[in-house]
Amino acid sequence: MPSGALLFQSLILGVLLGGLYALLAAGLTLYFGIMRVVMIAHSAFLILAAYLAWYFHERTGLDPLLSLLVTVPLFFGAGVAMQRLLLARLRPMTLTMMSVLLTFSVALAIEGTLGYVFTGTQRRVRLGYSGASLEFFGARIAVVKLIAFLLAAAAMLALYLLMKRSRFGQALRATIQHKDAAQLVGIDTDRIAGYGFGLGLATAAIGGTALALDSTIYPSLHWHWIGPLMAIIVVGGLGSVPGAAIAAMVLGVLQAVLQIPFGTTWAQTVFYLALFATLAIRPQGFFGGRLAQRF
Amino acid sequence: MTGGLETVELTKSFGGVTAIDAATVAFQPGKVNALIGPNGSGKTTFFNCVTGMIRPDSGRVRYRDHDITGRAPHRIARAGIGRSFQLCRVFPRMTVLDNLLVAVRAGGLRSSRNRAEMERARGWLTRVGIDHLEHAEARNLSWGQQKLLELAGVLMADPETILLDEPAGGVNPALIDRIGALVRELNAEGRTFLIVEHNMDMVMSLCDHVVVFDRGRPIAQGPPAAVKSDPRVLEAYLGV
Amino acid sequence: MRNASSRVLRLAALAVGAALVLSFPSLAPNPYILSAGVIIANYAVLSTAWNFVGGFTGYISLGHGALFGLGAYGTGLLVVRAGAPSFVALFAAAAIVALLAVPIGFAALRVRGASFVIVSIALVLILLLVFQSWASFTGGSNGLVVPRPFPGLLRPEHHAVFFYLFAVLLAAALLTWWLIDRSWFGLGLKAIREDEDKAQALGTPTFAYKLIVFVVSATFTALSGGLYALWFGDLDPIFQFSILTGAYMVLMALLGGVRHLFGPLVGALVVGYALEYFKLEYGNTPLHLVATGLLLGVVVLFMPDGVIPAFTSLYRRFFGPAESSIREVTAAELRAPTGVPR
Amino acid sequence: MNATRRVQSGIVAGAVATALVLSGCGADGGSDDSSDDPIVIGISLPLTGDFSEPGKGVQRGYEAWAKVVNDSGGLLGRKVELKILDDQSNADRVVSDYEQLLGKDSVDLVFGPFSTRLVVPSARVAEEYGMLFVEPAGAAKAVFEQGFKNLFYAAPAVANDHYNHLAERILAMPDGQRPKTAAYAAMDDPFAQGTAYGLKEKLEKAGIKTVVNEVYPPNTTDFGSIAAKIASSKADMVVGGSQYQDGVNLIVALQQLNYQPKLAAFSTAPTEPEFAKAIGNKTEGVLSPTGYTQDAKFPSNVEFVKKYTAQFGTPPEEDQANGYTTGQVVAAAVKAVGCAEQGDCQKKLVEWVRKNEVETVVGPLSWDDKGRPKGAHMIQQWIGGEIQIVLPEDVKEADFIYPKPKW
Repeated sequence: MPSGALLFQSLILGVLLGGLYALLAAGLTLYFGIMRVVMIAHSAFLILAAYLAWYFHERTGLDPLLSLLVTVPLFFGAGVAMQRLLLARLRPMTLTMMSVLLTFSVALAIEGTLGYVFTGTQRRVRLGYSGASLEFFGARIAVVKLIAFLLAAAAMLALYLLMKRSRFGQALRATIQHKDAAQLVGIDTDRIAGYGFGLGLATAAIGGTALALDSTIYPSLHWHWIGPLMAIIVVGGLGSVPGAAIAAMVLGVLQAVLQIPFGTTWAQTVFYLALFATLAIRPQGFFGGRLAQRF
Repeated sequence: MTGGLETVELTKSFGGVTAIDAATVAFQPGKVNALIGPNGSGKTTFFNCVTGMIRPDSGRVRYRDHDITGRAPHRIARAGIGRSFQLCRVFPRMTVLDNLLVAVRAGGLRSSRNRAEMERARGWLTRVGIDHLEHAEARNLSWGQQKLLELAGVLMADPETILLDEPAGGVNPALIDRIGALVRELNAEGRTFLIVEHNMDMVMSLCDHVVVFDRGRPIAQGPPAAVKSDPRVLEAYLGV
Repeated sequence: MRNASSRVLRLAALAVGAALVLSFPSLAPNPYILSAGVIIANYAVLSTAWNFVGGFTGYISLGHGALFGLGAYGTGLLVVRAGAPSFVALFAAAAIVALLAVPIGFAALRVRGASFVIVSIALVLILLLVFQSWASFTGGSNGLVVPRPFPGLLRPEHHAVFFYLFAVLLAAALLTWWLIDRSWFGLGLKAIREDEDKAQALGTPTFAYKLIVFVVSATFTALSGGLYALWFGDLDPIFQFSILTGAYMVLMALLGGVRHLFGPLVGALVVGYALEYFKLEYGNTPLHLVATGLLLGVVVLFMPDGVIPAFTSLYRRFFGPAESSIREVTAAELRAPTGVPR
Repeated sequence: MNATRRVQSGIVAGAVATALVLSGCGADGGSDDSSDDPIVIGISLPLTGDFSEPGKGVQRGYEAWAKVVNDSGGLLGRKVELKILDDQSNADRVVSDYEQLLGKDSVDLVFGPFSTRLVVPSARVAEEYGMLFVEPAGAAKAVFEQGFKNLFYAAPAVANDHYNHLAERILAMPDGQRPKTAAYAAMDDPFAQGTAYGLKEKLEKAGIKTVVNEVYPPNTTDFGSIAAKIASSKADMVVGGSQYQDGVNLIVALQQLNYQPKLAAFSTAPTEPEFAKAIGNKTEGVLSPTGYTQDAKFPSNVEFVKKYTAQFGTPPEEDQANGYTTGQVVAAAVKAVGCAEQGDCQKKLVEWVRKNEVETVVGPLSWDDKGRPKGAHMIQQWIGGEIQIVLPEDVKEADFIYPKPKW
């Protein structure tokens, strides 16, 4: 029987982790909403960003957070380019399937390149405040985890405002909900799709930096992330950003709590069980997202 | 002939938008029925509900006095309802002949190179007039040829009732006439038709019974002439 | 007449191919080449098995690595834990995997496209976790050692025997694929690949078809996995349940041409040889990942139909039969007033 | 249609043919062992992938050994030449690597790879080619339970015995101060688990209660929850069955939760040169078993440290030493038996190694019938920012500190 303190501690860890999951899942579900593309390379870019943050820190000795100034615009550009130069070329008929393979191949290429440049060695950013933590109602919150969480939260908020308030956001949501209709009212859906992709990769950049703060990274780490993320976006309802965010929080916390009785490895399976349950019971996902049924 | 295709209180909505709103319609068996209405009046959604492509939220679909609501599309097809798709759909990377053979009620590992069925298929190809393209891949056909191929495919399944979604969509006048003639012949052979069409000339010249849809529900039905002069129809179309 | 001559040629080519395959073990200059041959034969079976789903229905599965792993571990565990004779275990394991494939297929195939791929990948990842964590049964990360079926054999002989076993399995897979390809069932499957709604509207029971062919594919994959376990002897979750295995299957099938009987086989020969070559030349870098990635990307972007159609169309261009005439017809028709309706 | 088919089968036949031809070309005749050409030693190591760091360490050990041997005139008057392949930390590759080395390149001797995961499969290949197989890394119990006849582990002790000295020391404590509860966290890896569970068994027998017992997969990067469990259990001592980075992460996570045990022992990680920096120098009192120390007085070690440092600029660590030791063991056998090629010679080598004791940089080694070395590891402790040997008494550089100061 786990003590209340432990439960509380795990809850907090779960929330902190869930925040990061939420941000990344938001990006992943965004691509799908815009183009019906399952972006396998999302987590590979995440790791790439983490490596850049680490490398930046190693070289300059400055705080890895500063690397965001470079990576975010860089990744945005990469996203636009990727959508325009690669995904736009695929036949609409087989887009969903082929895009999976295409992004998969990108993921492999990134993993291989990282391994070639930085070797397979596990890396970790060394910060003065790595071990520091705050007292919070008897539980302890590591400073680095807190920063990572706040970073993710801020990014989510920014994304939300962008989608709800800006004209671009409206166009984006229109494209997601009904592409043809969007075109009819004069939205250049291709351009929007490109920017949407850039936006998705930007979230990967932020997530990667947050990840680098408090975690070890190695080239093949992205497989460790893509699974849970994909499960999250299905549970949340493919293409629904809020759905993904909610699912991420729920599953993140669930995982952290389940680790108490079952241990780390078994706890990870919660994502996949949720995935299979969703597809068996409610293929369109639990939190909105009408698209899933058809894709 | 009684008990053709009919719907009772059929309703389907996507998110907030109601595509079909408690539509109760009965089509005349053995006749050429038309389903017309302005864009977005729910015609295609109605088709999809009837043929099982989408499951309606409520209401019933009945065919020859059987309730077929929510049945799987292939079972509805086997019950004798064939359909074509808006912006015609064929199997692009299959030969014209195979496109037809798909519709044959046969499964298992026996060879699909069955003489009898192939002859039947050639028969339909000759009938629609693209028999010379037998071995071509469907994707190499022109738009018009694909329209004819799709029709031949539907016929290969030998349905009593045939739903055509915009058969005249985007084809040249000559071909429209050809299709019209074909429909009339087939109807004479006892097949019931339900046609969604924007080309009013075709509707008026071809159809015996017209149902007008607006905002997901029938607002008028009857013989072409009567419907044409119905004020509600004019309002729906012209928004007078 | 042209028909007859071509049949003769086809049979001749097949005979030559078969002869080459059968004589390979005796031609192989050393055990290493022989073992490489076994690996490539294994790839050939896997990609052909994958192609039952990928080629016919057009559903791209990245999760066949999981079925491969299940077949391997199933066989291994039946031998080690239940003391079953090696080849009884092999078929029993395949049967079990076939049964498991039903619920898996049910979850994966009910929804189209994206969700299918996601499930297929998730399958690999979850099985990896399970087989790692359930150490008491699977041996966890200590791995599972599968005893040799023929203890007496020296290593080279061991390789030769298994090369033939894989060859037999490959033949069986090809034969099955060929049977389905020419059957009514196969026609329905191809219709699903081309346009699932349309196929359904014409009366094809698409879900049942997809499920059946998925199970067939799973069975052959599992058999291949089982043979691999008996040949290789050491199973480790990390290497048995690897996404890469599935990726290689896809790459090989696509490269060769998914709509052709021998496509996956050709792909397996090319990719399998390329991997060995890469290992010999650039062994000490992860560049083989980059190469695999780039190759996959190129195939997807520029020849999604694979090399065989590429060659065939080339062949057609020179000795083109009737097809050309159609093109003219279409051209003529296209000039007639058309255009997408609104 | 027919055209298509004909082309297809044509292509297949062609492809098969080319594959055969190409593979044929791939084969170059093995070296015929005339006494003047070098003794080729085949090795596969994880130079990339999960085990690449220790893998490279072992590689340097091997290279250092080869240089030392060649500088002193080689073996049996023949130069030694290392043929090292990369297995990318992948079992399928490690097997085909040794397959290639033995079958294609027909090397004269083989050395083992790194990590238990890879040792077992490769040992079988060697076994089936009848080769002597001395390996620097397969320390886990499982390795010696496969019934290999030709396998020997070239280090003082198998994983489960690494903590023996520490166990004795703890059990020797008076009841008052002896820890009553212990928390264990081990990577799901045969070696790492072996070390932790070796100690666990002994302590449980003596009635020290296990309050946490966690296993985490090798790819784990987030240790928050495990640390939370350990911290909230308030165990008197924590034992980590770790490789390198996971150990660092676990310690950092524990520090984040401000957990202060009386005793903290981790395998491998604390002995790595990067360790102190990696955890922000909060290393005080951390314990770790090691099979090797640069300051050991064994004659061959003095030479090893000197020449290694000269060759690579830094003094050798445990991995390097294990590699070097492997070389020493095989060399001793070759010298004694007087031959080095595939075939019957290997049988003689195996015989010899089984019967004799070998002087190495980690001290005299001898093996039981399963190939297990009969020694134990020393215990090191971080004291004043330096890692020093504290157990066993007779070789200690500093006194064992207990209870452990805060980190």
